[in-house]
Amino acid sequence: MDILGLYHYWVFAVLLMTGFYAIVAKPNLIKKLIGLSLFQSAVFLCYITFGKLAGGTAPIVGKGAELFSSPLPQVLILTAIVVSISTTALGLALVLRIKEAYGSIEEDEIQEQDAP
Amino acid sequence: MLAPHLPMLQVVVPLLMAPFVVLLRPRGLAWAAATMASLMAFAIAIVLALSVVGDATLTYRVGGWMAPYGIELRVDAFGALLLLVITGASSMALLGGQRSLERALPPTREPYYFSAWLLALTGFVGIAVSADAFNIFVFMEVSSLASYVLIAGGPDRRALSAVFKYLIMGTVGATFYLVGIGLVYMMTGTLNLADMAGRIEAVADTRPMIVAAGFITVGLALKAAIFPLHIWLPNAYAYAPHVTTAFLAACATKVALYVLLRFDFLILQQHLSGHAFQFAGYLMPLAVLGILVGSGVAMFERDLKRLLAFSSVAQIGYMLLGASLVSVSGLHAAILHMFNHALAKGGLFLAVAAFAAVTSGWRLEQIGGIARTMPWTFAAFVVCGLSLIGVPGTAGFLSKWYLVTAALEHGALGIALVCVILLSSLMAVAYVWRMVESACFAPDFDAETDADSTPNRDFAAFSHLLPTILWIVALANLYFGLANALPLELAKSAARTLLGGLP
Amino acid sequence: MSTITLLFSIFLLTLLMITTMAIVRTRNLFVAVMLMGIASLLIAASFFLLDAADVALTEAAVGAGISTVLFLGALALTSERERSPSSLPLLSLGIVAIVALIVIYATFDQPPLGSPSAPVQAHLTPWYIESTRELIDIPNVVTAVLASFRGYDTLGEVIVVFTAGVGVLFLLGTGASASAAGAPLSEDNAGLRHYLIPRILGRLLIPFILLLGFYVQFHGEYSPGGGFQAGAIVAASIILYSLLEGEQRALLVIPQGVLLAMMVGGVLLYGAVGVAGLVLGGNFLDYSVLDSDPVKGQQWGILLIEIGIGITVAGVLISIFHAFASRGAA
Amino acid sequence: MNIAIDIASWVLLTLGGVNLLIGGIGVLRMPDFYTRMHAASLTDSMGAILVILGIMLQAGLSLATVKLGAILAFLLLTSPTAANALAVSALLAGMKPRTGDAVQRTNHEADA
Amino acid sequence: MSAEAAVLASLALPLLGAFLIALAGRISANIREAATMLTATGLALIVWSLVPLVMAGERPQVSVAEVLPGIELAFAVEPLGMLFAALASMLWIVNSLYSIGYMRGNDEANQTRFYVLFAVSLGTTIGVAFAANLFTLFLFYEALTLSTYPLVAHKGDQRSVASARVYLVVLLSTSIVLFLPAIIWTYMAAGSGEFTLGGVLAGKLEGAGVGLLLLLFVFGIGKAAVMPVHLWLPAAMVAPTPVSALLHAVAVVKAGVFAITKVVIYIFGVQHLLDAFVADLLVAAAAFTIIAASIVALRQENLKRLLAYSTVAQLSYVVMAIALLTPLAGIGAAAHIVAHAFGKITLFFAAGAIYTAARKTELHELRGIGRRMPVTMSAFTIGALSMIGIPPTGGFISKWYILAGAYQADNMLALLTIIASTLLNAAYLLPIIYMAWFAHDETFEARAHGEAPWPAVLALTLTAALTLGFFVFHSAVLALARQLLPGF
Repeated sequence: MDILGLYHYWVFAVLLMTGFYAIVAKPNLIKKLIGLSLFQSAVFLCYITFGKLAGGTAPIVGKGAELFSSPLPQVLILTAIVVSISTTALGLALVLRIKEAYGSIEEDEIQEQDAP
Repeated sequence: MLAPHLPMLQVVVPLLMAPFVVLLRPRGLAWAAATMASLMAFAIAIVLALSVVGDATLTYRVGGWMAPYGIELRVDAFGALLLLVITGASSMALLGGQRSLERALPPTREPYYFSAWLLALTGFVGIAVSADAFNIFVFMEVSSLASYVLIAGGPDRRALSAVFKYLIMGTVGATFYLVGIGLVYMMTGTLNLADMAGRIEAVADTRPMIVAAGFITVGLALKAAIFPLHIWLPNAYAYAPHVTTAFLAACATKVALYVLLRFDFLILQQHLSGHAFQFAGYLMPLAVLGILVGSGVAMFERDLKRLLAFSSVAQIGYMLLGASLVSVSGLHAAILHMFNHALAKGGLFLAVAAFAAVTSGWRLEQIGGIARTMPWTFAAFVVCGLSLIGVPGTAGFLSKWYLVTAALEHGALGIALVCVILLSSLMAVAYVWRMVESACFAPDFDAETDADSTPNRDFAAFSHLLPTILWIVALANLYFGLANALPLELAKSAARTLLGGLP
Repeated sequence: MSTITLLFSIFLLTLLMITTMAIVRTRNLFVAVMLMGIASLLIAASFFLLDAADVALTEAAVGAGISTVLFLGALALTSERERSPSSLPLLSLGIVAIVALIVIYATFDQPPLGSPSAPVQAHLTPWYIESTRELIDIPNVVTAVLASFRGYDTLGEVIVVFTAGVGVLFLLGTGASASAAGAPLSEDNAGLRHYLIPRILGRLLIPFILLLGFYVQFHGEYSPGGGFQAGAIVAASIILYSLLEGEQRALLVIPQGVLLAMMVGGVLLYGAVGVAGLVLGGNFLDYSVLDSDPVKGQQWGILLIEIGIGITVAGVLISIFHAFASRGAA
Repeated sequence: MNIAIDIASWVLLTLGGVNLLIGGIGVLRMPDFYTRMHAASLTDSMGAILVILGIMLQAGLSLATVKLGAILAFLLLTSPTAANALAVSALLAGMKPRTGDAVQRTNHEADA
Repeated sequence: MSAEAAVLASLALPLLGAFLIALAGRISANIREAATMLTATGLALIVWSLVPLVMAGERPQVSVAEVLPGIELAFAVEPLGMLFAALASMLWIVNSLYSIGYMRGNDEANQTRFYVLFAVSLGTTIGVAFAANLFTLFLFYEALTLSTYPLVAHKGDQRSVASARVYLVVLLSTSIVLFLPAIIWTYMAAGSGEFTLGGVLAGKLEGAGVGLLLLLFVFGIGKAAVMPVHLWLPAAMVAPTPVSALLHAVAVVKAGVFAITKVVIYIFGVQHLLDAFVADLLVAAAAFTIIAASIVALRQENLKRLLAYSTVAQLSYVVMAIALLTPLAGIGAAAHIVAHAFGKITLFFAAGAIYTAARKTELHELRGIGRRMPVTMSAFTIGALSMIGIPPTGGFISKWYILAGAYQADNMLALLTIIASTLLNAAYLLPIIYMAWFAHDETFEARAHGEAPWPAVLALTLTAALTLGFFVFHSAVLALARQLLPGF
């Protein structure tokens, strides 16, 4: 059971949870969005690690190399990256509107203003 | 000529209309185009539903590639029923909501709103039709982003903070789902649902599979607002524009529940030993808690829309309860309740949209005397309320009937479940009647005295389209209460396919 | 995977972990955004080491480039410092630790990194590589899978970008409406106009960046690249131009109407290619019917939809930037 | 013959590495903004040149060398400009460079 | 017109009438009243046209829609249903006449809504009468609750809304929590809820289950007002008198008792219950209700609440008679449904007339009212006598048969209860009659008042005549009741 082989997945786990912690614990809305994008980029790392083949090269045929890493996870992650950036862009637009409406982007201050 | 391409056209029609709608600047044109697209999608859904009756399933290979390699669409009974719910809710909400939307949105931003509406419709329909795990994730993101935009459209500033919370929890849920299918992909090597089901047996070590099942269930529970993870739902539905809530309340959470059931029953339960017991063990207490807490809070809620939102949490608990019985009759009840609840809740929120045109707000004391000023709308509101409670003769009653019969098959546990169901339908009677009573007998509420409400008693703004739509929904509630061959048949064959494994 | 590159990637990933911890801990949001740029670069590097060239390019262009610009744009309009401390840190730390342990617990049964026996390598990959050479005959398998085999995913994903664009324009209003379109070009305050050196150099560099963008766009079949990366690079160059020359002039170069047309046009182009496949007798998004020779048809299809993606992504990212920038000016 | 090239490239690479290291330490040690800027720009210019030349020697006459040349040209153009823009905006933002007399004056003010 | 068409017509007519009344209401009050009377008489004619057919032994059957596989919306006319429907439709005519007088007399608000809902309630009552299976019965049973709720909350003031809420909560909760599970249990155990002679559950449900299911049914059907679930009836007295008269004396309460009777005869089957010895539970519950309700009636000050508690007691007579499971008691139960209907509706009409004419509701105000309102008070007296069961009135017939039935089943508890309750009836009714006729009239000259408006008085006399008439011409009712016998 070579530790080195699984190291990538442990980094994935740590990254996932750092992002998740930022989302859960940090009241600042922008810090939450940063945590969210970290959370998603951890998943990208996990997918790409699936696709890696020992001794393989990037799946571009024709350069003489025979062993290729799997292209499928890479395609999925191309899509996921753009999904992540779209969500971040929308989140930031919301943060701007919240800043204009409430004058603050700290979650607890917003809740105070909302409490009836 | 188009028949074989119908599953694809179901998604392509709203998808290609959405960008087109953004360009339609003149007022009202965007709404017309969106409604036309939604009605076309509804027509396709009906044709699909009719062609699927009798355990047939339609498959479609996108791009012409074979199943596990390319992406495949699959419409079975369960999918067809959900398609009917989604497109129906969207068409009714759009048809009825023009006037109320015109008041809620600034004219320059109307095309964007309707484009987002069509994108949400595309997302939901895309999920219902797709048979590829990652494809479901992509369309789940499309529908989520679009519904954030729809909810944030309203004049109320509290909608913004509610949508932000929904965005965070929704994205976390979707990413959990992504991690789940990632682990399953790693162990089975495929993304196609049918292929995945076939290959799970061969997987020797079950640890990643159990963790994957955990991630998928938690992720989809977040999206489906199942009990402990439903915190985003009440605010998001309460402060959104009324028409958005009418649309999303009827189908947003059901789509996530649909994916959860398909994943769990078709793939995980068939091949992971003991998973059926795990699924029932974890989700049944959550369902029961969801029912009791949802109805309980709804009984004491002052804000009309938050009250209905909490009742949605309870109704989702019903569906989950039916599903967690892990029997054909249980599933049958859950799926049927998806259909009936969409009818009832969609009608109620449309009625709230009609009331809001005249009343100054939607707290209970603000809708006093509405029964006299708008008798027809109020009557439809009562009919939909009765269907929510499950009074016989309405659609809600049938799903309650099947749920109780399904529960009774489980002996002592069944009796307890029946008591929960009956207790919560009593609570439903309580909160529906609180609304009806304050609407009928509370003294006429004059807006001047209430500080923060905005008096907008402009009768002129009140179009006659909304009451007619409302009555169509109310009559549908009654019709499907007495003669509901189509949804019944679809739900039954859906339950059989889910438990019988992939055909 | 030779041990040296494995060690190097482990070094990179450890660095990454430290950077993310730093991001979460700092109270100054500006520092956090900068660190995010670094983290995204580290991830792009480790992607490259894991043989994912396309993804590395995208992560660099989109992750490091565009998202940093967006975050800075948002920070400019809100506060740079995080005021209140984290709420109930210990409880959330506990939950997070538990979930992390669960994930690590799951990793023990997983096939180790790069093992050839893993199902991922055995099941679909050989077919994709084989049929790309035979049916589509382009070197970059990733572009083939992205555009043709799983073209429907990519269509969905272009729709996600389009939704984000519609959403941001809906929430923040279009750039043009906010700043008075007709106002005379005020020379003094726009951009870094009185910074001589950056403007000169910018004027020199922007054409080359655009050239690189188009290269990546049209060379996607042969080397890593494609619609998304190209769109991001083109958007980066336009954003650089508007930073240097001021937002009004950038709007003059690409007015709001054109941006909207780009957003809508790209998606409709993609949809049109799909529908063309439908009309010509194949299934939706089946490119082999586009031309007499199916292989040529596939190549045509891929080329066209890559252009569609490029246009949409560029249009969306630039209009999002304008929406953020105009919010500041208004 | 290629041993000589290898040795040359190794020398260049190690020199470049050392340069980068010095730059890094410089950023940490320097007291205020402008001095740190100076240390950072050191790595950008000298360090980059040495490292890339070393790699070009390794790659020999091939397309990669041309690409490396383009990267080198790009780096040489952009990093000084970035440093300049950073410095000018810092000055505009009102950050005072810590000149010699400034040190006494701040002490003086502190006493006053 | 074939029998099946007549059954459907009798269901559709009231709803159509309601629509007509709503339209007529917009034009003018007189047309609306005319429309009500027209619908009432039309319904009575259709329903009565079925009587000879049923007397001849025909059982018209019609199925409307197949709601669930194996469960359909179906109607069948059998003797008890015929009896109940005929009674309700006939008394609706009289009640409409009375309401015209009462409504005009008290110039109540939004009368159109009142008449429309009245017609709808009657339609659902006919639906309950003709239901062919448990599902249809439950459907119309719930519809009856919902359509009578607005009638109870007619005045719209705080008090009526509060008591209407009690009315609704008790009825809806008992039906959802007890009646619905009982139905589902029956469908599960017997496979079908069709009303078949000899009982559906015979042989399919044994042991304690039968007793539990019977109790579920009895307490589930809140409308029969067996003791713990009777609270809604006094609360409903806040409604205008025509509502209390027809609905809470004839239609709604009888629907409850009628449902229990059908369940006992057609679901359990008399023979099956006899073997299971659970009927005694029912007798005990009914007996307790009779005694307790009569005692509470003694202490009542308000006239209408007194009549309400007397109704609770009288209803349990029918329940007890059925629970005795003997042929004579069965006939007695059917006769009592009719006798009590005539008697109680007369009493309520009288109470309403007194309220309209003199605005008096409390007993102590009724001193010497006989001299001022001779016709009303004489009708009141006839009604009271019928309640007690003194010969010239219909009440005597039904009590006689119930006593005979009790003797036939030699059930001592039943015998004692009937005798004791007769005494109690006399105790709380005779003082009112004595006070009305012989006590000194203390009302001041200024507030002298005569009789109530003529339509009310006319309706009063009609029902009083019917009470007396039933004593003489009870053969038709008994013939119908005898057709139930094969069930015993």
